[in-house]
Amino acid sequence: MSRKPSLNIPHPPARPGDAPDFDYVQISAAGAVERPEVNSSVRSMNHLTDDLVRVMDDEHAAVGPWDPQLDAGELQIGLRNMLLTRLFDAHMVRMQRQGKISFYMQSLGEEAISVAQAMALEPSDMLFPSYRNQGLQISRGRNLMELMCQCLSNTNDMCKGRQMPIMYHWERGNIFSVTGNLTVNYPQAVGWAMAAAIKGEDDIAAAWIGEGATAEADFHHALTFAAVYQAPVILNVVNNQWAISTFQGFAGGERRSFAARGPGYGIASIRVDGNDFLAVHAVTRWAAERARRGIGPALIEHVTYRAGAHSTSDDPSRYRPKDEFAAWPLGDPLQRLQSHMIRFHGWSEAKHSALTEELTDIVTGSWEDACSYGTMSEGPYLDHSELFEDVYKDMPNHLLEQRDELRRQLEED
Amino acid sequence: MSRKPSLNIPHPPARPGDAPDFDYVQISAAGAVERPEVNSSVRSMNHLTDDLVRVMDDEHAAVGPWDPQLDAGELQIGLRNMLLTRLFDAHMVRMQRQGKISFYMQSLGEEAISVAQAMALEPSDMLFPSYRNQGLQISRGRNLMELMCQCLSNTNDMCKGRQMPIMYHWERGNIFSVTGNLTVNYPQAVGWAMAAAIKGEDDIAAAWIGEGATAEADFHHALTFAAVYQAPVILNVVNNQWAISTFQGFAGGERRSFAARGPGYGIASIRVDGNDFLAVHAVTRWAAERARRGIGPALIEHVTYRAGAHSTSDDPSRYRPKDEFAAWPLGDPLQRLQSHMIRFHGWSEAKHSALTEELTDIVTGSWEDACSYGTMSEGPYLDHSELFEDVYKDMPNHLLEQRDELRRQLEED
Amino acid sequence: MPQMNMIQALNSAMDIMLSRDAAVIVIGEDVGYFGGVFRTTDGLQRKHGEQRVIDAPIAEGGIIGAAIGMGVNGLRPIAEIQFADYIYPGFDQIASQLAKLRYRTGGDFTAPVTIRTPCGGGIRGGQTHSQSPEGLFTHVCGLKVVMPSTPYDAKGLLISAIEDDDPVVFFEPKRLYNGPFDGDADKPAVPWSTHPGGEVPQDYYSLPIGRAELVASGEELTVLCYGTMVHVAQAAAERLQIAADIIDIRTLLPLDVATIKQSVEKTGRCLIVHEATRFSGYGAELSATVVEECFYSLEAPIRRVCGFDTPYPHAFEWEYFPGQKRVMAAMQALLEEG
Amino acid sequence: MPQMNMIQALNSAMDIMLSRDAAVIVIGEDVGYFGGVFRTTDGLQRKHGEQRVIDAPIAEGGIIGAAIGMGVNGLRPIAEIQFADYIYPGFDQIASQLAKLRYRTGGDFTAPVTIRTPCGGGIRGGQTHSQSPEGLFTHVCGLKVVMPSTPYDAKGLLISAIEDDDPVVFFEPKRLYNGPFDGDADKPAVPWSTHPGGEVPQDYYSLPIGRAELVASGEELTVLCYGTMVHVAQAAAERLQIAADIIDIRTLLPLDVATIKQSVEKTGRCLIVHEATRFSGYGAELSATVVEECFYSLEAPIRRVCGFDTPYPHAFEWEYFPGQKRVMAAMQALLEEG
Ligand SMILES: Cc1ncc(C[n+]2csc(CCOP(=O)(O)OP(=O)(O)O)c2C)c(N)n1
Ligand SMILES: Cc1ncc(C[n+]2csc(CCOP(=O)(O)OP(=O)(O)O)c2C)c(N)n1
Ligand SMILES: [Mg+2]
Ligand SMILES: [Mg+2]
Repeated sequence: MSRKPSLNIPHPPARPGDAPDFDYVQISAAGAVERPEVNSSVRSMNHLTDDLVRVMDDEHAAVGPWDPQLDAGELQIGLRNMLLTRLFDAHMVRMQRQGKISFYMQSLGEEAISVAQAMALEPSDMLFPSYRNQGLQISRGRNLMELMCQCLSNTNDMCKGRQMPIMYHWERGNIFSVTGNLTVNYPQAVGWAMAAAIKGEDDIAAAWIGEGATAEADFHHALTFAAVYQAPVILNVVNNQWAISTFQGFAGGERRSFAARGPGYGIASIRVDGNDFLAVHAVTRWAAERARRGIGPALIEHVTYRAGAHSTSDDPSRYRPKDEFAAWPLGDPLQRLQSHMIRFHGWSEAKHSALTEELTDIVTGSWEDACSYGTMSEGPYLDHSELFEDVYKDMPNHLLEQRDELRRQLEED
Repeated sequence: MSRKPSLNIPHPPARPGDAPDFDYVQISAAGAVERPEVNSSVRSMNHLTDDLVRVMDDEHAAVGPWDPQLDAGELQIGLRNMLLTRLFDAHMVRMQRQGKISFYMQSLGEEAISVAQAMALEPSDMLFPSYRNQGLQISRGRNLMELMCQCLSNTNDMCKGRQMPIMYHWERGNIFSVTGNLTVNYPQAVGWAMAAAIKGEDDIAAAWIGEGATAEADFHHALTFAAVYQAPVILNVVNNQWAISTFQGFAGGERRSFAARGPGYGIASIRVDGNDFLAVHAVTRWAAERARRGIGPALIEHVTYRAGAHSTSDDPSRYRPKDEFAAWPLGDPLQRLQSHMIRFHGWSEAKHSALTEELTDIVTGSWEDACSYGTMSEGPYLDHSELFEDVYKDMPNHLLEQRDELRRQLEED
Repeated sequence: MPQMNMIQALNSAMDIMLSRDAAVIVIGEDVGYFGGVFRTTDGLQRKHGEQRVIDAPIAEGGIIGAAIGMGVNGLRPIAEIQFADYIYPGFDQIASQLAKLRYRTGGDFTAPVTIRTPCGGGIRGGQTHSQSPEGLFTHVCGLKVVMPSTPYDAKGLLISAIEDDDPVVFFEPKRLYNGPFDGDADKPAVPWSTHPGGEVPQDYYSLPIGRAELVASGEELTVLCYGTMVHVAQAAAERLQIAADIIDIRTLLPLDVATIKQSVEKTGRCLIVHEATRFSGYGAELSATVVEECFYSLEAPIRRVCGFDTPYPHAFEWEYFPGQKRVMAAMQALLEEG
Repeated sequence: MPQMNMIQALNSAMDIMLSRDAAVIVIGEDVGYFGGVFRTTDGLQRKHGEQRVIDAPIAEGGIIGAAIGMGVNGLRPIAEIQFADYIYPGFDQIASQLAKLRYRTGGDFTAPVTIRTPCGGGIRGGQTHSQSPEGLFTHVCGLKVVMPSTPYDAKGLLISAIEDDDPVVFFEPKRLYNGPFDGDADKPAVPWSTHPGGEVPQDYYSLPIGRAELVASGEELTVLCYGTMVHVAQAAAERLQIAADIIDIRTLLPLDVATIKQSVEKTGRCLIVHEATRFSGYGAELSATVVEECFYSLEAPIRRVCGFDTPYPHAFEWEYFPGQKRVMAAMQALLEEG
């Protein structure tokens, strides 16, 4: 025996006070990774779980086989939705600090993932988001005011006051409900896709979780069921390096990428630069075509960085260097797309400023509209009987009694 | 869209009435698979999850780098324990048919796995068996009579009448308790190994499940924890092609081996001919050395065939051809080792018959001894108060009362 | 009227619903080609196809999770958990997801999943094939919980469960699959053809969820029970010649309080019987409800006869099982009290 | 005597046990470097090392499963589940494995695991950060279930739980972490330094598991409660000037029946209060026990004030929470009845 046994404990490369160090992130050159035909065998694309699909190079040019060849109009939509997501987030974080909402989770630095993926999928595809995918809602054209009403738990809240902020859903928009329980949406998305296949419909499903959440049982359930039934589903892992205070090594990222989990099940799996709008779009379109044509499910790992706190309840300065995001080798997804568009698609700083102004107005206007449906401190308020609705389709006797009990009590007040 | 979507449903190659067909089983030639150094990188041994480590060739010779070079004495111990396991199983199945025990599960055709692995591990290594690993008990020298007493739930039952037959454990022999719940032992074994590492001890843990059980959550939990903490553990998957009535394709074996699940976590993984005593021994010794030296955990898939019914409650003729075992390309593990020993180690049919006779006597003698501690129809019986012991270390009031209630009731009778 | 045992009745319910509604599918371990380890789904895959009667990987959490997604996509899945003892790996998907989906989405998303699972002891299954975990599920709001005691009820209630737009956990007392077991294991087994509950219409019918049934009626005592214990309680009352209201709760959640109240107000004495362990079991809720609703009618304490608070032991199965003797003793004690 | 809030008291208990017994380890999500999302394990990794205060992958089932294996190998793991709402993925390992290991092995194998988990509402956590699932665990024989209501009890009971050779599920009412919350959310928060239960010895001490505590005493009424509700019930009784026995159950399983019996026999009236949903909640077991033990002393029905049978709703938190008003109304009704 060479050494006394001890537990291996993963360590992030830098803690508060240390200089950020992202040497561990394996990065391929833009354009360097080959793009297999969608019907290629899973065995032939193992390398895609180590490589990193990237399209935009250091000069902001789109290069290589994964360039999705989007036109300027499409890019502007993407940029607009990313920017709107960021402004929306910033506003909501401010509102939380001011005590106007109880809680918030921003997606700062990860906007490209939701926005590019929503664009690359069909509107009838069903999305099973995590709590950091507000960009999906925004890209599918959700009225911001409705999201804000949810965060306010007011009379226009689609959740009828029953959920914490950000636990949105959008039935008509084909976006499933966010839940506080990690990873549970994964097998649900697979089941949804199985049902599509059973019914002979060619809609596909997509689901999102964080890299930390891959450790949960439902990750394995989802991959197993997707593989066995070849369900038309895209399973996304957003590897933003952190799960609250724990570094991605605690989910098993120290030795292997998260994409690497897929091939062992026979699932096509790709690691992509999550801050490269074009790469995310291309990879998603590839996986969607694969799933839709019945060739099989796909697992996509998006390599990105959680630029903000985990939530408004979190203080990341306790566990990581303050300036990590600035050192993040894959940059800021919004700036990168902006630079690309300025150089190649007639975008400009001036247009960007104008857009920022326009979107800021939309955000603040939406907030005002939302508040007209009620805030935490001022009504109108939801009727208390909403507390008892929707536990069941029809209210059973014991809930009728409890509702009446509460009503009597409130009338006494 | 080329076709109307539909669910992929795995199909076994043959159903009752069909000719057996094992073309799907990927087999390497004996001696053909390279043996990496134990401290090789996991990445360098990916091929071991597709290849099949085999040592005994068609002429019963031990060939290639995985030959464990066991001497004749060791081989005789192995043969003896395999044969004893088979005779024990056969006896117990008969006893179940005669109504002497309520239930039984045999390991027919899979004896090499438990026996070779027990021999390749240290006695202080902790084993977390499934319900088809009686060979572990036998190889560690367990008195058969004690196993039989468990199956009889009699006064000498180590489980004190509380468990169905075959749910053995052996504390002094470092064999953990078999449980009816699939896969739960997997993270427990990892936790045991983590504790060994924390304490600075160099014992390792090993656990066994069937290929069907890999679909359970605890498979993923175990692999994740083993990978993150680099726990000194060997995780065995016994792929005997069937999980009750479902073919291994329903656990995800249609596209990938079960060993292939490991490398995605960064875990060294090997596929081995589970009916080749020498190969199983060699692979286990390799994995044990790796784990014990702190290099990392290992996953071993043993390719074998469940030659008997799932349990005495099962009737496999409903779902698979009756003659599949005869067509199984990896043969009978006992016959193969016997042939090897006859050809190379001075073993003979005569010696084998004598051994069979000796062991048969041991089995029947043990059964008689076991019955002296009580049978289902004749006492002595366990005291009824055992029903209430060991729920807690000390019996709380409500159980004391329930015990007294039962006692009063039985006294009235 | 055709005779069916409980397995045939359940099979018939699924067969009819698979035929009537293209959205109905069945998924579970060994339910497809093989027809289930208890043969409850026998023949259904042959008749309705592999896309609708689906063998599953051995992952109860995955089965429930996938069933929820199917439900969201318009199907009406019947998920079988092979033994109730193995439902726990699916507990999170059931309690956190299935039960709360309608509520948390303001009614926008729902998953009308039926979970069928065999429960209870009496088949020498030991602690991992004998459990009665129904009480746990009755503490999860958003679920409905059902347990039939006859083939007739099993078919009618299972059809209702499948048609119900809320999730239903449907427990099948496996000791009743083949006959109306009254707790006496020494007696030769009795087939369902000897029992009126074994007369089961061939065609579609449904029974309301939320309604208990008075299976025997009398003035002296009320017995609240369900599943196997209905037959044990009836046998005990007959042996003692007690005139008892025996109420088969049938649907544990929502609970039919009115039927219970009416009876206890009449008899003033109440015995609760279930096979599940006693502490914090469903009997506790029944007792609490009776005290709240009928306190002034009670002439004696409410008594519970339940499984002991230990795992289900293989060798002591009949000591553990709350059989006729324990029920009779409690009945007698109750009648003498107060 | 030093003042501690409940977080500090729990931290002190773990710190002391890590120091006294090399077999004690802590494992859970974010418990190590960060010190826990509620900071309950703050500083423990720095002091006791990474091999003993261990950050875990986000897999509650894996955490419990690994803890069981560690327990079998001679350690005494304290496993933290970040919120009780997230304990369900570990339910199978808890109910099927941890609780039954000693029994099924005839005492040969045991795993002395303590599972700590914050429960309860009142912090705007909505339905996935507010649940009180303790009742479920009290229906699992082989477990012990504890919930303290003060820092003093929290430390003494957690030390006992860690030392206990049986598995203990230890619920921490998170609304009490920083102060003795009496249900009135409009009032400014009160720190533990204002409450005698905030006086906590620096050193080792333990409190017996299986013993309830009479926290106020009176002749008119018995209130059975635990966790946050102890403070709500006390405030309600004070506001109504009712002379009530207020019993803090503290250890839900095993239950201290003697203390309850003594009180209800004296008062003849019993109110049960908990934050968990009512149907099949732990209050049902309390009610059933009281009826069985004290029937002839009861002058009025037993009443329960509990969380409504709905998920915990974000916007209606204070309508949902069983606060002083609902408790007072029930107290008054009970005193007028019978
Ligand atoms: C089942 C469950 N366990 C624990 C938590 C608490 N929790 C919420 S978010 C989180 C970290 C998740 O990290 P990751 O999956 O990487 O997603 P990210 O927040 O980085 O987007 C944890 C532990 C939870 N919500 N659900
Ligand atoms: C959690 C759980 N689910 C279901 C079962 C029922 N069951 C017992 S054995 C078995 C098949 C297991 O097959 P496999 O893992 O391949 O092992 P083998 O029997 O082939 O050795 C099933 C489904 C169980 N025991 N536990
Ligand atoms: Mg993350
Ligand atoms: Mg198998």
